[in-house]
Amino acid sequence: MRVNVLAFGIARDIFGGPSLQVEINANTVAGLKTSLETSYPKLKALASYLVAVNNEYAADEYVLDTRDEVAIIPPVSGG
Amino acid sequence: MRVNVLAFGIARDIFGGPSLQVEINANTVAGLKTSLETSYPKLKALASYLVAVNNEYAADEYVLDTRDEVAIIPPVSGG
Amino acid sequence: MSRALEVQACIDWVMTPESGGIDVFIGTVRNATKGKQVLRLEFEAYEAMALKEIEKIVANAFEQWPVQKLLVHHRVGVLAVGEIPVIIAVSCAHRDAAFEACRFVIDNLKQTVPIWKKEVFEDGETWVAAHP
Amino acid sequence: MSRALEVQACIDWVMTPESGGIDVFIGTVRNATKGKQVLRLEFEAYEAMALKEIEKIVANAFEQWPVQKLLVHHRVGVLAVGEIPVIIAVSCAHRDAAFEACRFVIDNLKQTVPIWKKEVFEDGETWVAAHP
Repeated sequence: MRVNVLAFGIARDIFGGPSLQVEINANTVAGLKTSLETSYPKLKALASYLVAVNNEYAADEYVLDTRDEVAIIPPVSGG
Repeated sequence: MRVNVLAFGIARDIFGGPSLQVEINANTVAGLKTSLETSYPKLKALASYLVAVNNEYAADEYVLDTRDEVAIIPPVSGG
Repeated sequence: MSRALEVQACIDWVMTPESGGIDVFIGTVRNATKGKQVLRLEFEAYEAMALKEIEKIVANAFEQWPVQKLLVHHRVGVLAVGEIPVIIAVSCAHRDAAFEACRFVIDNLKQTVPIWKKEVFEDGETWVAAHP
Repeated sequence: MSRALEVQACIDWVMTPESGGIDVFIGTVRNATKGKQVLRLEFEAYEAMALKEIEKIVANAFEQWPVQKLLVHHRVGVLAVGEIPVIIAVSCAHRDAAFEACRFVIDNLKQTVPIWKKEVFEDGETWVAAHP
């Protein structure tokens, strides 16, 4: 499955742009993370990162749909 | 000994003015309180009250001098 | 002590280039106490002693937390509903200290500073906290 | 989200006739981090999600404390030293709830709201909190 991923903060720097298309094997958040970490090993050096689906934080088991809005959320630092 | 006493808040209402002259038997804060409570029993109905001498709270044992600035401090309620 | 308190001016005064967090407490005159309508408040202070007690509290706050600047203003006289009797503003490098120091100052001010508040109702008036 | 934040306007907005205490937290851009001079900060947000997360925190605060009004403003974009990225203002009948709710909101905002801050130094830049 092909997923469009939005990227913010340091994730945007790592991916080299504000969004990217990712080909994933397992159609879950965990599957997306595995694909991304293979292509972008710098992701693993982050303190942590989360995945948001349709503006909500999503757990590893979450099953992705091609129409979902998916975003990579590196450690937040607002305020 | 004769002491001049400043009064604030409800103490001013109880004494009927912003200051008064009190004749005391024992020249301590405790002695002053005894004299005042005898003349103005409403003082005893207060939640509490303190005596300040020269702008500092003073304990019952504090020995008064005729030149001291003495004030009756009913329960404070600033803020 | 008795002109209107300008919040913005207080914040400008405490802010420094080293500040990361500012906490501001603003006391306002409420329109009711225990369900009874308040028309106005009348504040009275033993001014010389009040200033001394406030200075002690401020010194104590500077000892306990890494405070950069700290400001306390308290009005006296007649205040209407919505007016501001007290402002406390605290700047620190980090927010925890700012919150804690600000709360410390207002909590202690209400306990030890010789200032008195009279609530005026339609049918009478009460010195707050005077009686048990 | 990106015009200058007016503290006075925020306070006016939260103040009600029932308010007795207002707590305001103001985040400001510090001139240094760990002894290193900061030239400016750049804030970025995943706006739609950030607004949703802020709304959750605010709803949570209203559930936990008797809050009258609560306001959160956060800027994005480039901010210079001394500018205000965030203001939180909370009005309550009594001060304890105002302090606690205000601190709850800023603490949670910093943990869950998708906003990111880049510190720009003379010799480089860092996304805050990105690396362990």
